[in-house]
Amino acid sequence: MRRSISAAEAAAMIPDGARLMIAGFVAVGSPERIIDALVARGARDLTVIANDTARPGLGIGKLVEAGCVARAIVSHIGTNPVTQKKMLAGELEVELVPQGTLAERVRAGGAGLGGVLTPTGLGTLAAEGKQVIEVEGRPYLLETPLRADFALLHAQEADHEFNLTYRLTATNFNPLMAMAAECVIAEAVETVPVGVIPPDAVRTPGLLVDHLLERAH
Amino acid sequence: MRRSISAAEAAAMIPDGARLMIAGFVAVGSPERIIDALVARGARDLTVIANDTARPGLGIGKLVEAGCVARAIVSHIGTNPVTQKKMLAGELEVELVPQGTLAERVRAGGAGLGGVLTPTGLGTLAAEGKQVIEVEGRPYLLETPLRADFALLHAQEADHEFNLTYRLTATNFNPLMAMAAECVIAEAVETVPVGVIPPDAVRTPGLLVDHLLERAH
Amino acid sequence: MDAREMIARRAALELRDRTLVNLGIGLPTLVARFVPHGLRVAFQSENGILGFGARPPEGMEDPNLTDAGGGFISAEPGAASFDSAMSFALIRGGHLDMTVLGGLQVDAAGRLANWMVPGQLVPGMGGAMDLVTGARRVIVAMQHAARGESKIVPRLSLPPTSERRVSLVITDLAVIQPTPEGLLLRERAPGIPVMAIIAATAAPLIIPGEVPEMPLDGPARAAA
Amino acid sequence: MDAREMIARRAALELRDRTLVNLGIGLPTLVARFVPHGLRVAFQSENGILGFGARPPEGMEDPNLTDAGGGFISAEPGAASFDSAMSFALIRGGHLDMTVLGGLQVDAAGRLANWMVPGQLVPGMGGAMDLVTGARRVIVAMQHAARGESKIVPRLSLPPTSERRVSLVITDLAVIQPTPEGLLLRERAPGIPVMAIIAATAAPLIIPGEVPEMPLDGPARAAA
Repeated sequence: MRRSISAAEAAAMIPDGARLMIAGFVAVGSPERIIDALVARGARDLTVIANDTARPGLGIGKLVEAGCVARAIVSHIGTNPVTQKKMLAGELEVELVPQGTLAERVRAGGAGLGGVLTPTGLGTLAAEGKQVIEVEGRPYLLETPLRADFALLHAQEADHEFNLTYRLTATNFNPLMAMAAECVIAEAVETVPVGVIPPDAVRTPGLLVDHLLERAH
Repeated sequence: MRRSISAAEAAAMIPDGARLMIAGFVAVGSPERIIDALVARGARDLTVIANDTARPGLGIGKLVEAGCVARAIVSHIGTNPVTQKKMLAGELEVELVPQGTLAERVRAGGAGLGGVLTPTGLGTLAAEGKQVIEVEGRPYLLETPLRADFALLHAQEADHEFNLTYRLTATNFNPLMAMAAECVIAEAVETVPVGVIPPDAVRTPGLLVDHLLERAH
Repeated sequence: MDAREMIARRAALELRDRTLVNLGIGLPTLVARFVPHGLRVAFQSENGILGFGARPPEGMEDPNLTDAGGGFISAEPGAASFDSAMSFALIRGGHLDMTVLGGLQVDAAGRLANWMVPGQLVPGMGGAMDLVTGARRVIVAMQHAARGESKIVPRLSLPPTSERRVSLVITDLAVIQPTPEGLLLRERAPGIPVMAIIAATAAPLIIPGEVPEMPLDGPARAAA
Repeated sequence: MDAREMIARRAALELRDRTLVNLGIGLPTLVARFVPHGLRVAFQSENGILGFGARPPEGMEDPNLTDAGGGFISAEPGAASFDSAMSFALIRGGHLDMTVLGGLQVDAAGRLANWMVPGQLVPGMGGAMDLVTGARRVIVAMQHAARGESKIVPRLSLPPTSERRVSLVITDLAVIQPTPEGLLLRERAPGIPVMAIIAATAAPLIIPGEVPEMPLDGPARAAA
């Protein structure tokens, strides 16, 4: 059986300037407790790779409001006017990536692939500065892999060896990001004994998870 | 509720010369009933994309022995001496692909990606005739997507809308191939009502499955 | 019937039985209310579900089950959930029959702009670029004009979402099919004369001999 | 102790706690029998499981649970199963701490050949190319010679499995570490003099001042 850590311990591991992948889709499937601890410790200069920046007061939105984030690599910021304001004011650098491309870039980072060839983004601003590769007569954008120092995950169940499951649309980027970071920190709704999650239901093998947050009080 | 078909009906849909993806790993997770029906109808000139050709008398091995297969795109033929003999005799063309590359090529075919960039195979015979692409200073082989006319799958459960689950190591190429063919035909160990398989347990959504074999007698 | 409902009703007639469909946020979401009777359509939400249903009654919401806008949804029996890579493998791999998206502009080449207004509004493309590039059919459902200006223009002034030509544009005035030759006027809204559509459209239109009124209720639904 | 067991025992000392390890078919499979006491190692099989265990008793086999050679296995509590794409994402993405593979040849550059003998034996590479390219550490476990010929050669005459330099070669005579400067003789089998290893090796070896006998039982196991 492995030992869990507190949210504050997790936040203390993550230095200012770190590059984080944070799972979630408009905060659904985001690790709110780790995020709260990062805000509480006053983290600064973070690069956040995520689907979106959620809403003010919610998920990654809390990090943005608290001024923890210097750079965001995301597909969408339309749900968070604070992000838009900070971006236009030059306080926050935003790199917009098509959502499917973002998913594949994270997957490529975790799977050891050199990149992704996709038709998405050809002929748009998303193609700027990128290589176009022809395969069997058709052009594709070469999109490079993404990796991070930390992946912050929200699971439904974690067993005592940190095998994880996710629930419904809270799954989103969680299993992909679990593969693509040097250090993986997860929080889970439930903690269960080993064996409660059958092998076919494990979505992230516990060996990929470095730290699990202790049960919420 | 959708209607199932017989194995013979499935085999009749698959014309001589067709390009098939057949799931399974040394026949574990292979659709034996569809294979038997193809042998029974005397199919000819098939191209088979699969992990391996199993063993004589087992899975894809039966198709090889019966002379149904003209070409195999596989990662391994070491378990089947008949395949090796036919290959050396020039009766069967074999294209060998590294197993992980095969998996990614099938995935790329199903996911609409233009190909896969992998370090696997660089500096080996697997690199022959292939483009090398440099990404961030490191070389990768460009491996092209694979698609097929038919994917033949073996599932554990199929519900009445053809949602599929797979069991343990019988999963292997099944969910990948389900995405990468024009027509997807599955056989399942169990047939269950809609709703018995919860959304998080569905591995292949029923909308991707064109035909399901009727229950085995 | 207000303009938004009319557009949604017409778009719903493009739905086909046993297909996978993605509806964008806003107006396109309304399409789900007008599925012709007898059709079994599976709606996909790009955040990771196929076969979702309407918002559940208050008190029955699942915080782990939302649409791409973060709103609560339910799941139909037989629904499937998956991660973001699978969700976009479905979209980009040609498994999605149709997407209905809102638009800021469509041009004479049939290209759509719907993800940013430089210097003003930069929500980001979200899944729109993948949807427009990958769905088998792309339906744009939008008002014909915004602030008195035609949204159907000779050439996009806003950044394109994809270089692909969309399949159909449905507005409160007309149904327009982009073709290699240009924008073909297929249908007009009830009571709207062809000349009014031409006048309200900044891009040139190809006008066939007959331009019928757009149907708003398919035969299947009428039979219900 | 026969040569195969000795090689497997020595290879097992390379295992680390709480890591993911893939064992090739044949000799490498034996390594699982000699896991040092107290180490928790998860064995992966590339056909799609992590945390597998020994063959179950007769009558308890699961036809859906086999290793990459098609043989029946069991699963340890906490095992996880997955599809082939995930299996190789683990291998290629750097999540696999170590692979132990058999070899036909290793050359002075530390390159491994283990998947074909042109014109004679073409089993195919299976997962070997991915494993050698992707695992953090690649251990080759093989006999030092075959039919009287050294398998450690100046330059591969057989097609390479990867251009990557392997981490360690363990044979019935020696433990050899390929380095940028050449093959470094690290350990010798019990009772085998250095000169005998040099004589049995076709490739040049770098011989350090001291070449200890290979340990065959780690301290952890001895304490058990």
